[in-house]
Amino acid sequence: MTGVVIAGVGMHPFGRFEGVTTTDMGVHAVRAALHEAGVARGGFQAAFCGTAYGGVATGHKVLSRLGMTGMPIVDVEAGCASGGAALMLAAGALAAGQYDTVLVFGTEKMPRGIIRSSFFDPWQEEAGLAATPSFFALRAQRLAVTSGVTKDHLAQVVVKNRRHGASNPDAMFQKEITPEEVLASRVICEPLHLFMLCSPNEGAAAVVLRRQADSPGSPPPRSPPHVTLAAAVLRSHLPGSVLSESTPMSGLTDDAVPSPTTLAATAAFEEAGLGPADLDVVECQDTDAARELISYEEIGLCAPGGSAALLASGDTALGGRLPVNPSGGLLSKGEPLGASALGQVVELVRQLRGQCGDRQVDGARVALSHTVGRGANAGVVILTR
Amino acid sequence: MTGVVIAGVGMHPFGRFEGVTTTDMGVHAVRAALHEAGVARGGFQAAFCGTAYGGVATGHKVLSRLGMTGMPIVDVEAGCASGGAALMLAAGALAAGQYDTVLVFGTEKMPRGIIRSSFFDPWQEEAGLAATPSFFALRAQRLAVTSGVTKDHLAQVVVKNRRHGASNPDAMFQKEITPEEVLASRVICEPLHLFMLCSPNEGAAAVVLRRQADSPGSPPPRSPPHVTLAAAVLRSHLPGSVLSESTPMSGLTDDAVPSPTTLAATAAFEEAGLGPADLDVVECQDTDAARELISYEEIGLCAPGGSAALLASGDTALGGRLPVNPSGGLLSKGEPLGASALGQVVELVRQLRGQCGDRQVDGARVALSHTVGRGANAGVVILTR
Amino acid sequence: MRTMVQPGLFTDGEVPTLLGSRCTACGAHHFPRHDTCPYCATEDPVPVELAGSGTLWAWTAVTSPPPGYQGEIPYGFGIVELPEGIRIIARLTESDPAALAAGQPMELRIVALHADAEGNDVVTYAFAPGAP
Amino acid sequence: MRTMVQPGLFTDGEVPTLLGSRCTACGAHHFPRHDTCPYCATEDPVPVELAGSGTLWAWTAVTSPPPGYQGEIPYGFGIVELPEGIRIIARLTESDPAALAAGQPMELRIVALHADAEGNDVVTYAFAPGAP
Ligand SMILES: [Zn+2]
Ligand SMILES: [Zn+2]
Repeated sequence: MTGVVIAGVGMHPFGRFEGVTTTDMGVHAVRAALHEAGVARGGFQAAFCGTAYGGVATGHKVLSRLGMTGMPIVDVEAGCASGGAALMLAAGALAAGQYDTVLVFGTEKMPRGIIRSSFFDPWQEEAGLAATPSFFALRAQRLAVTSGVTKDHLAQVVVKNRRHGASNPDAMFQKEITPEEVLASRVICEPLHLFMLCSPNEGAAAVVLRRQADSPGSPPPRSPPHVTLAAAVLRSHLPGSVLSESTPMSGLTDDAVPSPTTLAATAAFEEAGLGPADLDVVECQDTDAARELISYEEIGLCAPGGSAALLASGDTALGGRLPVNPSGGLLSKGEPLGASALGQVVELVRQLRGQCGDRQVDGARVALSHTVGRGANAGVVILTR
Repeated sequence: MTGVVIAGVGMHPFGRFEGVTTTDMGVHAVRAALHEAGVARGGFQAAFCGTAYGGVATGHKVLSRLGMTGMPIVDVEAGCASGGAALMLAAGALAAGQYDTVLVFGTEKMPRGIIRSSFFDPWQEEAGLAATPSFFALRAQRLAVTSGVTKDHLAQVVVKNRRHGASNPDAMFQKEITPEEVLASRVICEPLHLFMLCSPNEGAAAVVLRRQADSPGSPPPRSPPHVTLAAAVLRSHLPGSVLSESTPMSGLTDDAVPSPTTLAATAAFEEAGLGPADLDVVECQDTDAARELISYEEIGLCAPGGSAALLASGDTALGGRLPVNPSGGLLSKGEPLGASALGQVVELVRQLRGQCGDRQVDGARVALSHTVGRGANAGVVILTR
Repeated sequence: MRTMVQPGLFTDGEVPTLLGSRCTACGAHHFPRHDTCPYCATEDPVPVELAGSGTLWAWTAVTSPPPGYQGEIPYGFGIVELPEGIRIIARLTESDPAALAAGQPMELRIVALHADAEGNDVVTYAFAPGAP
Repeated sequence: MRTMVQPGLFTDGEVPTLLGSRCTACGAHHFPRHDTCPYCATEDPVPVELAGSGTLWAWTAVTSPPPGYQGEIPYGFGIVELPEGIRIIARLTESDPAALAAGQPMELRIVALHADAEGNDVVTYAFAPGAP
């Protein structure tokens, strides 16, 4: 346990917003989170901002607009796990007693079109090896071999998440989709069709963290049920897997190397004193449909090889034993890199408070958020109430 | 006191290095720091990488090359203070007991030519208001009013730092310069001439930090005198000054608002239980010659208005009472954003160990490093032996 | 035709003005307009038109084109203090630093930067030496 | 004339090879060459030429040009397992996923990507279906 509680959350919807700046979205989310936490100017002592494309001083611009600067403001980049990294740093500083209250937020406007990542060397681009969705496709194809995942399973992930997202006002796509529609969308890289991939987009999310010792004995009037940060862990990759998010040009035939997600999840469960069986609701990285299934196995929601069966059982759909991505996931929300991990945390805090309406997971008490991206970085956050 | 010691430092020279990548330079500096600390694979539990232009996963690329991944790796951007921010985060995590040993490094290849900062809005660029050196020039002009700083004083800062840098093998310019040469270089923005501005360039620096409790009772055989991290503080700006590094479009006529540097220095002195009078050697931000003089006043090396007199006294030159920028400063070294703050720390650690040869400050026991840049962020680090 | 470099910064009439705001809580003035006061975080500043004249507080000249700038060089660059108690970063019409002096009166002007793709003059605010 | 997309990755002779390295401490093979073993951090891997044939482990086709790519589409993209115990990310000469099968023999080829500004063929490594 980290001894840290969630004092407030806020969000700017994910989507495409012409004329709205990265700063505008951050201000919107931060203002909402501070308001919910009852925190005004001077009420927090440090701020961590996750962003990948926001540019110089992204966090400062947001806090300058709000008239709240002077404290340390750190901009953190850890790919898809940027928000998770920011949360981990904030939680650590609170646990160290450096601060009593800390603001964590992420804000992002992803460039339109195919995104050119500085990750790859020029020769990799020239040789056609900087083909990001192809790596996802290769992972999906291997999942067919190791776990019996078919195209129908991949379509089913999209159908499930889009059904969840249909009742999320913060999602980009709030409309259900049929398996036939998914499979009729064009093939990007076999076996992945267009609708099996999430859309890079725009959005912001914010969380106010407070040291438990400094929390009032009873929650303030406006405050919903207390949500505790049980763990916030970031891990990078170990070498070995040719399909690791670290995107190496080669790997070993040894398949026993744990993924960054497994490293982070294992450490997070240990920090929280909990295990996969304790979870009531999960938000996990679903950059593409196969990635959600890989996450099931890497987090330990099922045994290795069991992801297709877990999906088929209906357990991970709303109404099932362990709903995954009740927010609709990235497949419904889209993915603004710096904000996506904190968007998951916002959703889970609202789930634990029972504020999610049609997509509420009844009686949820233990929640896990998972992001992983190029680097590699994997972030796992466990929340309880 | 932070309870953290410097276990090892390493550096890749600052300059322009065709064909050498950001990763190459980072590997060079990190390898040297780990070697000095006697730390091998598995010997540190987290890594913080400062970079502004390195792109996605800069830290991961360096550690992947070294075969040292798996732990949290966080890339931090805080402009000129990126390295200071990384140090602050690392020190906080060590103090919290999260880790025993942490690697902090910065690596950077600044783009050539005029650097287009994402900080400014498009209309500011179009209107000619994104003129970075002009802001420096306005600060320099005000310094003439408040502190009697003349062009001769500005030239003298350059002469001093270039004299210091002449014996620094890691500096870009290792050649003395005369006041006449400085004043003969072309005017960029009155009163600043070309040679009064530092050059954006390339380089890397690395520091291994260790919790004191976990340090061996006596230093290991290879280890030089113990250097302790007495404080590592980051602060952002408060609104008010139109000439703040936060680069606002307007400010107040109220001049009493403390600068981010003053906020950070005050907090650092408090954390260290020390004051300006205790300092033996300082490395401070000298993006331009005037910035060094402003730093004197903001850090408290002299009273407000006293910087020209302090410079003229010779106290801040090597051999004086309180040498400032014995490394040659950014005016000799150039400025690779993500590495510059840690480059200062490397210099000061070597000064405290007595390893600096011709530019050694005799008997130095207390050292301060200062960086400040757009955002605004100011980082102040105090080291003792 | 004339087009503003950015709407909402200034008016382009016979007597131009800068569009600022004033905090009803702490009284501070802002430019450009803010929806939250940067000095006290109060969320309801009111829009105001700022004084069209002030005094020169600091100045220099830009001698090579900064990123994204397509207009002529050199041009003046400085800070003008307005009677509302604020200092404004602005272009100056005078590009010779030696021709300017601390505290001298300055007046707001709207000046052309360059022509855009449709041939319109893109205009922005600037300060010019004014009547004493 | 032919020019390599990047020197140091492969040889472009009659029998092409991939240029890798082998760690003398843990025995792992690397591609491209490393000066430090990513698996055990030992600093003295030795250069080796990797086997020119292997078996197909995973594959797909790229149907729209990724960033920075100027060659033809579609093209095959996959992973080939070499007898040294490593798996290599590579272009495949076969761009129809249905024409490939898990475990099938693959052989190294050097293939043209596009012509550069001087009219040279820029070439890179790829794997083609091989003799069984
Ligand atoms: Zn106010
Ligand atoms: Zn090895």
